[in-house]
Amino acid sequence: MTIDQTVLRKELRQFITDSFLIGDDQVVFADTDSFMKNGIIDSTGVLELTAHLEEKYSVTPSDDEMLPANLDSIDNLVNFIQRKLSATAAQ
Amino acid sequence: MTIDQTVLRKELRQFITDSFLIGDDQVVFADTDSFMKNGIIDSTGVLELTAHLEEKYSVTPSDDEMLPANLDSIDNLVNFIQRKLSATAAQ
Amino acid sequence: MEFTKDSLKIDAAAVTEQLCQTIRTQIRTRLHKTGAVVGVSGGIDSTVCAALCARALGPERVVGIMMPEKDSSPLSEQLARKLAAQFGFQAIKEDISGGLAGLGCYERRDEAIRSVFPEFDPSWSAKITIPTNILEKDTFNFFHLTIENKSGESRTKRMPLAAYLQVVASSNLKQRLRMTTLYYHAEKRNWAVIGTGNKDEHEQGFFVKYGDGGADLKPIAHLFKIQVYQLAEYLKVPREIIDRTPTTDTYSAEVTQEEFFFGLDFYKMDMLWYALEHKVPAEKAAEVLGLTVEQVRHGYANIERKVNATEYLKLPPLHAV
Amino acid sequence: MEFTKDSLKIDAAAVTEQLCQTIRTQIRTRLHKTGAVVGVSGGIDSTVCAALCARALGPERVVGIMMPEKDSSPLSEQLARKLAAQFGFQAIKEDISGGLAGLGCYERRDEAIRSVFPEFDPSWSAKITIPTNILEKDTFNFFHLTIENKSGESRTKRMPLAAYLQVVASSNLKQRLRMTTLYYHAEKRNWAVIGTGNKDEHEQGFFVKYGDGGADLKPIAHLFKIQVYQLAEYLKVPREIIDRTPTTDTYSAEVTQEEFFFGLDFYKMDMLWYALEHKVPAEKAAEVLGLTVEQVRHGYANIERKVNATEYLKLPPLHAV
Repeated sequence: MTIDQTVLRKELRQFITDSFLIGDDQVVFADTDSFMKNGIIDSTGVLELTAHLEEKYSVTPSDDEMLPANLDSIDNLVNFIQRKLSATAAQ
Repeated sequence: MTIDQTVLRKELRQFITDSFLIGDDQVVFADTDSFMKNGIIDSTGVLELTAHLEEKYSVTPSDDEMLPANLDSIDNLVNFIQRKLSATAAQ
Repeated sequence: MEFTKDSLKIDAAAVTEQLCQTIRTQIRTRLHKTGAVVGVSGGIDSTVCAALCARALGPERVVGIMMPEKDSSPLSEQLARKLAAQFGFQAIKEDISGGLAGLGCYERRDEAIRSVFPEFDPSWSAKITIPTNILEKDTFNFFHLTIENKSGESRTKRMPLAAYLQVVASSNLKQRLRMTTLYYHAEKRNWAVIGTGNKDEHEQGFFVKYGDGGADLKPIAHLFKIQVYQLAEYLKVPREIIDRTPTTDTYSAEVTQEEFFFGLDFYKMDMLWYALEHKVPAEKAAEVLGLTVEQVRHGYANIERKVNATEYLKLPPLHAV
Repeated sequence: MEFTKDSLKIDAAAVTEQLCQTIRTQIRTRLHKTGAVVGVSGGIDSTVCAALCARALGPERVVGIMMPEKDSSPLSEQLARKLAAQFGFQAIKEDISGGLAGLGCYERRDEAIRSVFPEFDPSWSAKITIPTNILEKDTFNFFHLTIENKSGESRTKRMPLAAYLQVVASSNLKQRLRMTTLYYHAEKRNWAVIGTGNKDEHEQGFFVKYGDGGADLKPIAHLFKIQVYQLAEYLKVPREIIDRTPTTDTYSAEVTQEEFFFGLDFYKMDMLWYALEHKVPAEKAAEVLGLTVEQVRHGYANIERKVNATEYLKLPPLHAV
């Protein structure tokens, strides 16, 4: 399974807006912005986010993958999800 | 029953110091100073004070006597207690 | 601005919109939560808070918790359910009697009551009241205990300090267990707990520290009680809730908030307080409110004393440096 | 001042005298109370707080409350009684299991545990742990649930969010019922409640809002854990308390505070934190602590992230204006 990057980016942004910004799409953040540093998600929010990845994309970060480099911005998420999905597809 | 004014004044001051100032006799307040306004006693403290008057001097303020003019300084207390005690003695 | 009978009138529509915006922003940006848990008692304050949250966040992000215990009026639950149905949020019932019994609430309270009235047993109900003649004289607060039996007989005595403190300490277990129950539901969902106190309760100290005083946000803590009623009318909450006399919902005998804490009806108290805050001369306030100047002065003194006495309740934990 | 292995050494005698003076003044002048209620768990923090209060106020103005529940270690009560005997204050035992059962604490927690391990029943004990390799990489916190049976068999899984939130929400009932119990004893006497958290717990957010976080004063909230140990030595508290490994005293399986929250031993954490606060370059801290520069950087990042995440826990209730 692969997902178009543009679609993925849009879906993730929508999820962040709905779940953490209570639907307020006036809040501006770039695809490279850290969720944590910009106060969009806190540490419990990271767990909500990984639960969503599991449910929606069947992507489960291993313990070793619970890193800001994988999860803490739209860009990091897109790269991480695509990497995980192509690894699954390659098996 | 009557009590010497000087003794009464001293006893009351000692009770205030022990009970509300936790024994700290460095705190300075005049015989005319309001306990409430000087932060020495709060509204629950007033009830502790009336319980003490009852126990030590058998003086019970009636509902109508629960007034700052009777209870809210050393001077007011001395006058109130002496008035109550002589009223009892006169009966 | 001149002090008139209408000084506490608000533009309820504008206030509602501004409050909804604030609730959204605070929950999201300050608290990082995604919904709201409100204790719904069937009283006017919790009703307005729940209605505001449902409007601000959408009813699917709000849950109302009904927390009766054995001394509660059954009417509270009926009204809370009606409210939830009207505004579309989920209502959950958590009976806290078991928790209270486990902590010895009823036993400890009854022990203190029996120290005053040895004949007291569970067939009697009980309440605490304060003097309500506060406009007539500058009196300290003191407390009467009244017990009533089913045939309507009642007995009243002034409470000795130890009995008073133990009855209050026992009753405060109720507010703290309610806070505890609200946080259970909030933490389970990663939502925020709403405190439902109004300005009267908050600033005069009519709340329990870390009980109903313990919450994440308090949307109406700046509004006078009579302003909360105006929001209730605008939000079209059930009429029976608006018409109900505010009680403490804590004592087995029904006791109004006027008898238990404020000592004055809400309209007079709020207007006097507003006048005091805005430094309205006693003569002017007396004229507008139909009181004597002396009555206004006693009212001012009583409110000032209560406001000054609340510091302890609002202090954050003190640190040693 | 240069950063050395001794940077957190204090003059325990001087600190003790200053703390006693502060406790007296705060209780009297700020809080208008006349004594102190301390929850005594047999842990180092509550022990030092109780000893300080007994010294500051006299033991007759201090009461220590032991609050075991069915998951507590019996050792806690023994140590608390020994402490009370040594310092001369009254110790009162309040078992909170009944209150917890009444609020459904154990049931709600076990329901969440069974959603992860369907085989879980009361013959197993359970605990939650976090990664303890925080010096090795810059990882987010996530949580493992471990269950153990009496034959020593254990099973571990990473917790789904819903299960994690419900276990924590259920366990937090314990801290809130302890706060509630302390206030019962304080309000009955018109005394103050002492919060026993140290700087590590307070500033990294290892406390429950309106649970152990709810108190009138917190005498050691500015002291690093390893400084609290120095006070304990000076105050000559029972040796077994000093030597005991700090646990959460919340989960049925014993879990150290290192495993559950801090992820690092106290000496390294406190020293790293002090270094971070004093802007000690990572190279210098690495040299003093015998760590690599990379490890120091990961430690700094972890502490900073925790400190930043605590705002919610410490916020007073937000108002709308």
